[in-house]
Amino acid sequence: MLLRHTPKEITERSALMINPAKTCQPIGAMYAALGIHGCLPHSHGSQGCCAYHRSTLTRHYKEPVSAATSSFTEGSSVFGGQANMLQAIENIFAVYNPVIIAAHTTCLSETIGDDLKQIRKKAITEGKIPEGKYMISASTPSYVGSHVTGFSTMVKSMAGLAENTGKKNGKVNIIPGWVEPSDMEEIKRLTKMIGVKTIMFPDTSGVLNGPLSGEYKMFPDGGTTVEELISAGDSIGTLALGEWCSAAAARELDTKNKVPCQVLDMPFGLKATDRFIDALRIIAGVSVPDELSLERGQLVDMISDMHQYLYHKKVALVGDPDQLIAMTEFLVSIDMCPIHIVTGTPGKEFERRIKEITKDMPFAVNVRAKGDMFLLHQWIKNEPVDLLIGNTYCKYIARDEDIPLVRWGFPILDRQGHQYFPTVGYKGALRLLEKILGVLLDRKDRDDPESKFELVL
Amino acid sequence: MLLRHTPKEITERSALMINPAKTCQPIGAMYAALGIHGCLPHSHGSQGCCAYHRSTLTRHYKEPVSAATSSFTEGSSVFGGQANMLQAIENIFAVYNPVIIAAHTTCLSETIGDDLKQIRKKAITEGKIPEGKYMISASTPSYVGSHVTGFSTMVKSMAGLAENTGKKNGKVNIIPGWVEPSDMEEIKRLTKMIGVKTIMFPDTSGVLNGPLSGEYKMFPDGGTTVEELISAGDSIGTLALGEWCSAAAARELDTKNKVPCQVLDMPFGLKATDRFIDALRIIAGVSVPDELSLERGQLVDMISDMHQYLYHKKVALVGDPDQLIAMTEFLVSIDMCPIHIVTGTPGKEFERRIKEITKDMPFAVNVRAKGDMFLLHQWIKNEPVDLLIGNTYCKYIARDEDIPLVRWGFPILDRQGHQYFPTVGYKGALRLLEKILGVLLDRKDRDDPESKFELVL
Amino acid sequence: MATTTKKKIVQWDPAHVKAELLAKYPSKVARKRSKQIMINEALGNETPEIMANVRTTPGIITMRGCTYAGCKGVIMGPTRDIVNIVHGPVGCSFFAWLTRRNQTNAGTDGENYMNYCFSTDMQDSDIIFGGEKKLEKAIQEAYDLFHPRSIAVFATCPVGLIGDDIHTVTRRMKEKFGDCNVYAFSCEGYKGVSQSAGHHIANNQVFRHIVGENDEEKPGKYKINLLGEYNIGGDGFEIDRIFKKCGITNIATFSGNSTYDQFASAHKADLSAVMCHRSINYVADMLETKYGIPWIKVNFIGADATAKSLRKIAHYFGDQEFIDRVEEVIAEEMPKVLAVRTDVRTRTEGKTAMIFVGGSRAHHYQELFNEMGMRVISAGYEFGHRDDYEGRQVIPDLKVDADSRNIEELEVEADETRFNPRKSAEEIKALEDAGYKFKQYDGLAPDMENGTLIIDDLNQYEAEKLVELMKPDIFCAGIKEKYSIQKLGVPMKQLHSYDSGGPYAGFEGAINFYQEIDRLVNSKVWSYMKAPWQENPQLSATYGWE
Amino acid sequence: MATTTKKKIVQWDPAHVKAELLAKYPSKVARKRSKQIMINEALGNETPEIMANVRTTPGIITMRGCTYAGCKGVIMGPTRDIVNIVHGPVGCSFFAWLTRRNQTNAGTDGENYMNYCFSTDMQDSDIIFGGEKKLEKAIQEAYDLFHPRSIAVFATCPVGLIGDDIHTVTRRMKEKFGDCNVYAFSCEGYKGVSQSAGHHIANNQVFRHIVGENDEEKPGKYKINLLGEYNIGGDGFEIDRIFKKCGITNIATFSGNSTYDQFASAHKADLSAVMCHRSINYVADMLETKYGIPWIKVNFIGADATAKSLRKIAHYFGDQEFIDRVEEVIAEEMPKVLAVRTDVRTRTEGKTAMIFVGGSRAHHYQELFNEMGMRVISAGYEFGHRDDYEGRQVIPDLKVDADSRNIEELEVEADETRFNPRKSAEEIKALEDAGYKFKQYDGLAPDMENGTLIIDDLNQYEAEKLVELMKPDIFCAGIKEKYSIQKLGVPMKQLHSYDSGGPYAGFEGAINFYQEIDRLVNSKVWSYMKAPWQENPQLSATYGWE
Repeated sequence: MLLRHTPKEITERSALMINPAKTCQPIGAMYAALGIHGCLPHSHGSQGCCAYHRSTLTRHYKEPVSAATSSFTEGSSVFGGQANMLQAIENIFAVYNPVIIAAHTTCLSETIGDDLKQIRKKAITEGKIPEGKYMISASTPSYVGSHVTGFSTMVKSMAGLAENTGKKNGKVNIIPGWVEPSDMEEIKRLTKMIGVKTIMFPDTSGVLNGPLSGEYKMFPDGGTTVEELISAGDSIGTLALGEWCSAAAARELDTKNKVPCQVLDMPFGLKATDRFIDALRIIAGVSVPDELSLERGQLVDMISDMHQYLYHKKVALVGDPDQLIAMTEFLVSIDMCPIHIVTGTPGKEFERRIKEITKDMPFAVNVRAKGDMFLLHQWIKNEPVDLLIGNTYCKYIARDEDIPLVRWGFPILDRQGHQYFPTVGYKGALRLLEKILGVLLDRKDRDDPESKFELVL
Repeated sequence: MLLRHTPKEITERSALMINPAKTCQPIGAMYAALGIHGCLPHSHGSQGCCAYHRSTLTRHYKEPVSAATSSFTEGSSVFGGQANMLQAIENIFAVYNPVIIAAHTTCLSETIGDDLKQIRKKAITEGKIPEGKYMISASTPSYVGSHVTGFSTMVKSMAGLAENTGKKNGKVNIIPGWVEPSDMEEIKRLTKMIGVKTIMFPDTSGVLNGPLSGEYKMFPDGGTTVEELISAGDSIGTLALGEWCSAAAARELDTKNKVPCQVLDMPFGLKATDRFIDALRIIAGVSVPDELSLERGQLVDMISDMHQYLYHKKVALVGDPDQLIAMTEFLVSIDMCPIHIVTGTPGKEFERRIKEITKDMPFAVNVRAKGDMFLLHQWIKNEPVDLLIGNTYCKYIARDEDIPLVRWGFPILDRQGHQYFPTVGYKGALRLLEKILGVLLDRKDRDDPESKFELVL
Repeated sequence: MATTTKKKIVQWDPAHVKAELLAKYPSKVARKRSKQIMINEALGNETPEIMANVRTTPGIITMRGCTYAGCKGVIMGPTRDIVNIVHGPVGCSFFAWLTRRNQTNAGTDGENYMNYCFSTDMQDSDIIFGGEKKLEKAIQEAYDLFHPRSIAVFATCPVGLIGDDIHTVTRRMKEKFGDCNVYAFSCEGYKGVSQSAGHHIANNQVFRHIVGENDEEKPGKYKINLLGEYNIGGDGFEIDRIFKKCGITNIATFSGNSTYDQFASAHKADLSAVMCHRSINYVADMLETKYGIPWIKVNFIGADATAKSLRKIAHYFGDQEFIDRVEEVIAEEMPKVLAVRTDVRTRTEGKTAMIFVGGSRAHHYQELFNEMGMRVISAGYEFGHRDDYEGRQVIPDLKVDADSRNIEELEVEADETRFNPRKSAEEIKALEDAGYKFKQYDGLAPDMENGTLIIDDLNQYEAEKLVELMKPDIFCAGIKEKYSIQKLGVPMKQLHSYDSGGPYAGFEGAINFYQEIDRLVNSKVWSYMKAPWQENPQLSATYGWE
Repeated sequence: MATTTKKKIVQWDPAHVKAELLAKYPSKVARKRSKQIMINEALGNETPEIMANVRTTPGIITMRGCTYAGCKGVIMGPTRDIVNIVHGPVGCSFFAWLTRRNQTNAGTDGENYMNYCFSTDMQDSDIIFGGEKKLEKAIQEAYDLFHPRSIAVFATCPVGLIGDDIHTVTRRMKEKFGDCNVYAFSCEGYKGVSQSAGHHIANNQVFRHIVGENDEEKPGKYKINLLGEYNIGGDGFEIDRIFKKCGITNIATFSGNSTYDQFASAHKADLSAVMCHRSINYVADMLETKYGIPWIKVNFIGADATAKSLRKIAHYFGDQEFIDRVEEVIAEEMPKVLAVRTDVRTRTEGKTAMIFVGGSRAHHYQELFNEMGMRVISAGYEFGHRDDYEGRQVIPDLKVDADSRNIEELEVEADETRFNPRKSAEEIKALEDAGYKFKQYDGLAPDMENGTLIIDDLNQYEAEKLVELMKPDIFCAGIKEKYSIQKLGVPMKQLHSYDSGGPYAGFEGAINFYQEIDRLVNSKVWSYMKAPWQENPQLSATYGWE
């Protein structure tokens, strides 16, 4: 057994986290920052943070991930990191010449009380930020919230760039939340189909799913431009996808720039996508193109065609709140039964949403915010499931307990596809269905007795 | 064992085919016919043929497949099926009112010498084919060629509708060959991206991947219109994808309508897609949009990222000639080694192409046209492979020999996705890569000793 | 409980529905179809006449298959240790390859050719110069590779037309091999009007070439044959489980998961129990005529029907000990069945169904729907004959037409050495006087409500209309019909191959079926037909920004 | 063969390359970097001086990690039976979770915590009110759940800043448990200038808290410790295979696939063999000072180097029988190595490589490339010190700066009871006179060609420039660098975690490495960079219709 020391019997733990279902804020801030065109993320702390975040994002995307660090030394930890940060700003613009630096703090710089906003002001007055270049910052102490919080905070800082010219731009801001580059591309395809002009931020498509063409672009072609971020203040409204990932930025635009917003679930699965599309067409005042209704119908068709393999199958889920809420709704909507659901990100509201979505399920649900994968594993040992959905770390549970696994979430370190094929929208839901059915039917083909081995499924 | 009676020792067989790698012409003709908008395929033979073809296509697509039959009786087999056919034509237009009937023969009607062209003439003179309605026919004796031949023959009959007005329409005819509806959709996306106006036939997209919406359209919205088929005679050129599936129709247009043609391999994999796109942009006289070069670059990127899991892996392939030629080239191009390759469709040229593509491979290749899956299985027993690619029937070999299987080809009766997600083009190749890597890495995760179990792949 | 649903009033006017079905047809077609669409007025045994087992009209999209399908696919397909070589172009064999879900297990002898597909893959040269040589070679190659107990050859359309003498070839090979029984079936697709002719051709040859070949005594106290059970989705496995529990020895199943030897020993049984009346009743007759084995109609579809059939078998043998054992088994099995039934019924009560399959399934499955409190509002057979609708009493006056004339009827007589009436005339009479019914089948009509529609050889156009007009909660037919029905938002259950489910026979089967139908009629997916913007297309004036 | 390649003339002017690398920097940065970029002129032992082990300039995208990574990730991570609790916010523990490919097997005792990740998941309240209570509780919870032999605690940045006294907490818990050794590492990320400080902190604590804890005699005739081998991709498994074959007993590996007890018994070995000089040479010194165990530098990367190292170990012990056995093993292993080498060399001869990793790997792996006939044209360390470049002779004049000052240096002296010089001064001298070298390491520079570039703490910008200017056939570094290099069309091999391969140590490892490099430099994919329309954009006039 890979996780040979995990006992079935569950004992309460209040201090020791084992096999976390979350990581810390800064990596979220870094991922978000990569969604701005020409942006160099900067980690204000020791070298290690930056190295770890870059490594993890690189393993997840198999793409280069550039980010700078303040390279704190013991000295700077005592006397403050301002000098390092100012030096970094100077070197970054001299050597890498980004359009914008998106800096975030770490537990280190937060603990010693460094204030990036103030340092930025100093840099500006000292002329360390060249004409037409930008810097934004986010306070992302690792000991608060999770990687999701860090993402949300950095996205909120992007909203900070928004300005009001007094003239509306007729566009809708879309804040997609922490989804894959392929998902962001898909959201753009959908909005384009419906005919809504949008400003989407962040946008990592074209940044973290780049080509191999013999040239290395430190700043790839993709990403939301600073101009778009500035213009976001003139948009007619904002659709924020995901309370945890995107609501803060949307509300910032609402209060700061008077851009009204609506917070929706992330468009994973049939119903959440329905709500997203319906919201879009109402904003745009257009009718949904048949082409899109067709994609929806194809999804419904596949659900009906394969329903017998999904019906009342038990599922264990681990991931981040916004994603899990939408996924849980999707699974319930296709008559599957998500019975164990864990996120590492704190928030009671999460448990409330999940309980509400699963209330009519034939089985009771175990749900835990601020849980860990050790607990999830113990739940599974006590009530086995037919399917496990989560990040790569789930493979250790999947192999020990012999459970089919669909990799979904962050990080995925051992499979490819998430960069290129979306799971949002109707087509994305089709892909999720294909993956779920794939592992369930592979298992059936593996385990059926020879006399019941099926040609047609 | 599922195939418990298959011996490792190979003995030559000249009369008994076991576990065929092909089926008969009529089903190909029926599938092709479904790619015409408003078309009702018609099987001129006994009821059984039609029932079998509809059932198989239905199981493959999980969609309704309508087709009529002449319902031969013993009497008609003796006295000829003309009366049945004429009656059928009358009833079909009365009850189902299609735009066009695409009739094909069977071994029965061919053996007794029924001539559909002549029957069609008679129907016209007798006014059984209403104004503005059409009928085409194909001679598809089951005892010649294979389902591929039947497909090709019916597509050629479509070309028969083409007319010359003397004025070119500025379009390019694209004959995609026997690919999935999703593939045809993808080919349209690619041509549109490049900016080439096309007439593609047949086109089963929107026909065999329809929505579930509460209404049943016997004739779905998709398919090439008869008007387009007629206009194909005015096109500036024809690109035929696949020598076996599409060349005949292309050459028919060339000789009959003086529309020049070029026969390319089916665009599966990097190189074949390169040739297809290059041909298109040259015809259109445009430069390829960066968007498409990006898709290509993403494919190359993923090949390089995951190359270590592909390198020198042995593969067994079974399917149809055009598909296998392109797939073999793709596998060789990513440093995999297809060592056993079988098609059921006759044609020495197939073996020549395969040998040429695999000539620099580190292992010798076993290739057989007019082979069967029994032989493939025996080859595998004698030289095991790391991967098997083929239709659903391969699962019996895969389970017995414990080989990872990627389902690709026709028919796929036990998995979903082929209707919705293309495998042609660069994105399609990405999907193929994802699937190949998926099964190879699942196997690695299953078999690695615990001490070598990998988090990051 | 079933009665309560019976009381419900039918919501539509059957005459109107019938008229609607016929409206669009050319008059000639309409005339014919009107005879095949019967508004049920069954009262006891008087049933109005229906036209059945007649040609399908060319061009009308039928559910039917061909004679080859009935012979190779249905009857011989399920037999596991015979190498079935299809003589013809590759298609016929390919399409019948593993597509019917008739399950087999290799058993102790380890013989199982179920997963293989054998064909002579006829080429044009064979059509021109004849295929006998190739067939002979193919048989030889099969023999050399597998040394099977038996090899069967099936003719496809061209074989009959070019005149290959497959019976001579097979006889010659049988003699040559000595240890392998080889025989052929002239089941060309163009024969007859449906699969039904194929069943007949298959069963005749089985009776002629195999039955009676093994005279070894078989152990067992209560020995029966189970006729017309094809082990779709494991039905036969469940029935055998129950038989075993009851102490019944099943000598031969025709033909689910059967072996050559089972057929060869069928004459050793003391009773023939007939499931699918359509496909095999004549074999039951022949077994009685030639060997003196009486037969009864049984039905293991439906838990109550299963109990009834078991009792009927027990009473035939008459031993109190056996009768008691059967009662014990029923008492043991029924509680879990009833538990599930009661639960499921809360969700299925009063819902409506349509069944268009087979043979006998369109009749048998009404048992299960009734057990769930569901009403079958229309039904019919794909390849039934009048007696399957109206009962065996009509058999004498069935007319033989051009299509049925050439389907061989075996002439059998009592076997000189082996005829042995299992019950004396007196015993038979005594049982009958006590209300016991031998070789009786009343057909489907009497079991259906008045005013329901009974339709023979339903076609795609009529199916769609029926669903539109009568809006059933579930529709049962075959794979070809499945998705056109479901596109209308009505769940469709295959009752040929069961889609992916089963077994549905016996007690376990009833539970499976209840749950499967519950799943289908209550799946959330049927509520997703329309998108929000389709349900209310108008744009809400006040768009709810936060 | 290696010599032949040595002869080749370098294609570029190193001074020009160096100038190019510095051109874009602000003058302050340029000044500093120019001291860390050395044009090699190594002749024997005179090497020009390089600046190393100094701070990375803020804002310059470095390959380096932090002290915590060096302590927890590199040194303690590979030990399988110690529960490693990271005290801090969740990230530090999460990111070090299974990402280094240091393999372990649970062995007979079945203890293996490698796949687990333990964290105190510090929250803001802990930062404000202190985290000692939570740490104590976490240790208790770990003990109650697993009852491990030992629990280690690692400090992350905030811990030092808020002043949690982790050493007191661990001491208290150790005393409380009695049967579980608990200790802590003050490896806050901001300490030192790279992972190197973390190695030091880790090794000091291992030496202080574990080494010498178990005085049981260990069986074995030729007992050694293997220092600085981390079993990446199974390197240690391969080395142990060879040791076993030679009859060498490996008492303790620091720290690949190691156990608590191995560390505790390290003082029972008779020789310390040092692989990674950088991360552990000081432990070798301490083992000698305190217990009298001499040490030698070895290298098992490269088949020839492996043979050389085995002979060196054999000669230390001096038994002819042992020396012969080692020769047998080498004779047994080399043929397959040479067979593969010869084949692969036909495709790799003359190709060029760059290596920027580690510690010592940037040096060791040159052995393997040389064996393949490949030339290393530029190399450097990520966290090396001057002695790793120039040799141990420079150690005395290394300056201690603000960053290194606070990295503890243990003061050790001979253990009163257990100090036991394994060789007498005379024996040592005799060996040395015979050319035997104890605790000697000459560094990387002497082994590199003149005119090659040796660069310390290479950063992303310089890496890209180097590849542009010198166009190597392969580049070796870590995961962060992998894809930016490959985007340029140059294959990139990770030599920290080996990507997915390994083992590369020993004889089997050499074969694996030859084949892996062969695969990388000869993969077809590098020829696909450009599409046909990019290779010849002009439209061919005559479009080839058939």
